[in-house]
Amino acid sequence: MSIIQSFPLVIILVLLITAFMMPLIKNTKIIKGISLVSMTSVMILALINLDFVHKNGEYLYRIGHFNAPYGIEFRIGIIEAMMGLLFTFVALMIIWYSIYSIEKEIKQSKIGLYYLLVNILIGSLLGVVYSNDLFNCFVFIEVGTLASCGTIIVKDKKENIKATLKYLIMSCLGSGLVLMGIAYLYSMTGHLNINYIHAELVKCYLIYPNAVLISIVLFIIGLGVKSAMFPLHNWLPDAHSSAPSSSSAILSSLVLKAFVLLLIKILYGVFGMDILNHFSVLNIVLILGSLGMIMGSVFAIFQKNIKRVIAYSTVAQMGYIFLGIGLGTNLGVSIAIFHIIGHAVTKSALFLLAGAMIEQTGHKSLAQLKGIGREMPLTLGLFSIGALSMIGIPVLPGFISKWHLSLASIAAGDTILIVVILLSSLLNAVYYSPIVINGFFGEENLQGKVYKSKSKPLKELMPVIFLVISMIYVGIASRGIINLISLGLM
Amino acid sequence: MKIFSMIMILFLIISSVAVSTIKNLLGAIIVFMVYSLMMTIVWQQLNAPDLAITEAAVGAGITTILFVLTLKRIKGVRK
Amino acid sequence: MKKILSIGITITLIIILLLGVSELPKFGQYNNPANNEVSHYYIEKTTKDTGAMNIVTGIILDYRAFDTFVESSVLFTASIIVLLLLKKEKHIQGIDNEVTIIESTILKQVSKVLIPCIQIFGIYIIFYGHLSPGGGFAGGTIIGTSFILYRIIYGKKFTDKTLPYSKLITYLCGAIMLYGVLKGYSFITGGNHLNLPQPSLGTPGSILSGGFLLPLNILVGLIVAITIYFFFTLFDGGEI
Amino acid sequence: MEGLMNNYYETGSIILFGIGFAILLLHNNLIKKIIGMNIMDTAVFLFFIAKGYVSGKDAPIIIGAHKGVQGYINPVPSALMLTGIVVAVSTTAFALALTVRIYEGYGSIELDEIIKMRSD
Repeated sequence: MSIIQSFPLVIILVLLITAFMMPLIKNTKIIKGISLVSMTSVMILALINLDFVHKNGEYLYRIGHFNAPYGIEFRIGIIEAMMGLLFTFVALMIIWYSIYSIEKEIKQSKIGLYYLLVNILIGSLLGVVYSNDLFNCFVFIEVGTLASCGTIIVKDKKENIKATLKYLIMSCLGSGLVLMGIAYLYSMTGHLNINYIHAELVKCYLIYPNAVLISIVLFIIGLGVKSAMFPLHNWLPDAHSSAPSSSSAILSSLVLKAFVLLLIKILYGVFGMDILNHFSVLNIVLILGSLGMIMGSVFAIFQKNIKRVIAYSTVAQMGYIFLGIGLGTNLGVSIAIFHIIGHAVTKSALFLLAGAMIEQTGHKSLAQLKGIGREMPLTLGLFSIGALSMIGIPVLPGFISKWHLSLASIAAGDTILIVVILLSSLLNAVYYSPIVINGFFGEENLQGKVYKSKSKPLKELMPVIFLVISMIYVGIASRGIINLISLGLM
Repeated sequence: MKIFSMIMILFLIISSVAVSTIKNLLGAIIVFMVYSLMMTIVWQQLNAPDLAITEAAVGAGITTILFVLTLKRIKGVRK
Repeated sequence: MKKILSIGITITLIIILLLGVSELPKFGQYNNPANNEVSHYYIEKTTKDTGAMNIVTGIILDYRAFDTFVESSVLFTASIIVLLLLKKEKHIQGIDNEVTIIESTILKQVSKVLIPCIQIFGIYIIFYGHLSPGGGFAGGTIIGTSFILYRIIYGKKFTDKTLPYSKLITYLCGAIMLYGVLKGYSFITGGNHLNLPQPSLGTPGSILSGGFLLPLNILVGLIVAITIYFFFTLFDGGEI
Repeated sequence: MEGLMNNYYETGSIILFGIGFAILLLHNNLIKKIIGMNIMDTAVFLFFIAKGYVSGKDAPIIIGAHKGVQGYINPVPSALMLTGIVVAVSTTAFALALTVRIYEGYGSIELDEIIKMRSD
């Protein structure tokens, strides 16, 4: 038993206990320092853990003194370890960015509580990713939901409260459905541990065909609400666009992803391919995913507020992930997970940059942000790299996931999906390119704008630059990452 | 036992429908409290005393207090 | 129109879910899949493993203690968010806008007897949590309720002095941190199979038994009581 | 139909779940919505607890001598739902606090009116 095996648990404990410490400290600078230090140390732990898992293969880690079906356990495979690193890295960058700019969006007295909520949120998301026990996942989901609502509400404007209420109600609906699904599974198998449920379910799913099908659908809808699956996404644009920009970055790049990972874990870990094929429910996910890809982009075209455009783009990008899950092949799921990584890095950078633009100019609407390229050249430059990845330019991660998704859909025999993917890329280009083009070019846009007059200091943009660099790295190293993921899925 | 449980379940269903139909908010809250208390009895019937105690204290007690306070706050603003 | 739609949706949902229920194993049978080796293990071994006579307490504070730890952080998060939403800055001194003060000698005298009784009952439920029904959550709620009664009867000014906000939040954070540290120690030693010293289980059935169970129950009780009191004060005016 | 009569507790809890779902989804009043959420949660708890019940057995508390494995009901659902109740009350408190703030901001707790209002 190596001590490295306990690092996932240590990560969660460190995040939660530092969060509990924060209300006792009055000075906001110290709180920011604690938040940064805890997140950095946690990232290092996640990195060591990933290295360990890569060398020694996946393992189960029991929490407490009792083995699996009696106690709770974590299952740390390559994917989980990778996600641990991704989540902590992105969260660290976002916290680093927010340290300079959070005062402009949140009242001084609430900053301490904001960092507390962020720490709890990241801890709970990692709990959802690591845990191998369904009920434990549910409790972590609830903490995550409350904390993510909290990160929206700190801004304390009327529209935030409205958006949060919508989000909270939809989330509670989702949690209720998930809990009902767990209840069905428990009454059929008598277990809560994912491996044990799977072993029992394979034996008995023919005895309770309807109940199994209903529980699958309950999980898909319940987690679909939380991860903005297409027709259930209507809470997302309000919530993500009204939140402070560092919160929107966390919400859209990490929170949704944790729930999708849980859905993958439930579909492929609890039920397994045999049961899914027997009921052919994956088609629901596939159809909803492709609808989301197109409709999310279509909605995004008509938006006038830059943060709403990015928020609707999230709906479209979640569609890609659901498409990958819905294909039901090993390659499809690997690409879905790869897309989770690529999108997390890209979208957090985009939200932070949009936040920087809004902060410096005071304008939110696209019309007023024309010509921003002269005032904030570096910011818009970074933004356009992210936008290019979303549209799908080779080497960047967006292109790679689209390319492999097309390959996977050919392999699965659904060639029509290629049309959907192409159409969605085209629509992505329709709404991202005007932002970039109007920002950089066009004589009338640039009039009266002073070069670099509003640009942010370089040190405040450093975290975003790191995010963009890591995005390009994800694109370049895509082959290795995808191989690693499919190794982990085996 | 079976008949008694069924009557209790029927009561639960009726009170939940009543919550939905009653126009008066305070009335709905009181009916919900009654619902919680009946749920407590059902759980005691099902031999889950821990849960019954907690539900009586939390579900029927604290939740109702919070609802009533919220209602008071809302009426207070209107005045 | 909307009414018809709502009734339609409800009925469809109920029918779909009932289709699943009709297949599930019969209610109350001994050989249902839910009553498998896991539940048998708990029933057989809880007293030996954890020292608790109440099996449910043994499960929530030892076998599945991680759930309970996360659950306390749910409660903590909720109280922080409610604090964030409803806390108001203190009013300027001299302006007394208190409306809910009750000036009644009978009430005060009765409450002098009643409040300690409620608190003793709550403490009993917490301390006997591993032996009889109850435990930290129920007992903490009862103690929290006694604080609420105290505040209703003696008014805001008085309770602000005896139960000030800064003291309460210190206790809350301290309790939940101590909980995390105690349980984290037990999780990590258990998970890594380290043979570090563990508290002794004592004789099952006595109050001072069950290792961490009693201190954990007290901490949970403290957390719940303070959270409940916070909820009340914040909803009732928002000034702590 | 016979399956439903055998599982009358589960059937009842499913009906409650449906009613709670409808109240949560389709009522306009926020307080009613929150009550609906609570009803939905308690219905799921009832479902769980009913799954743990074994007729004729005792509550899972050892009083006096241990009665053996067959003497007690399944303690797992009780333990899980204890967690569930606390989660539910936390969510309720949060939602109610939001309701108070909504009322202070918009002067109404009817969701359709609030959505119609321009936010700024």
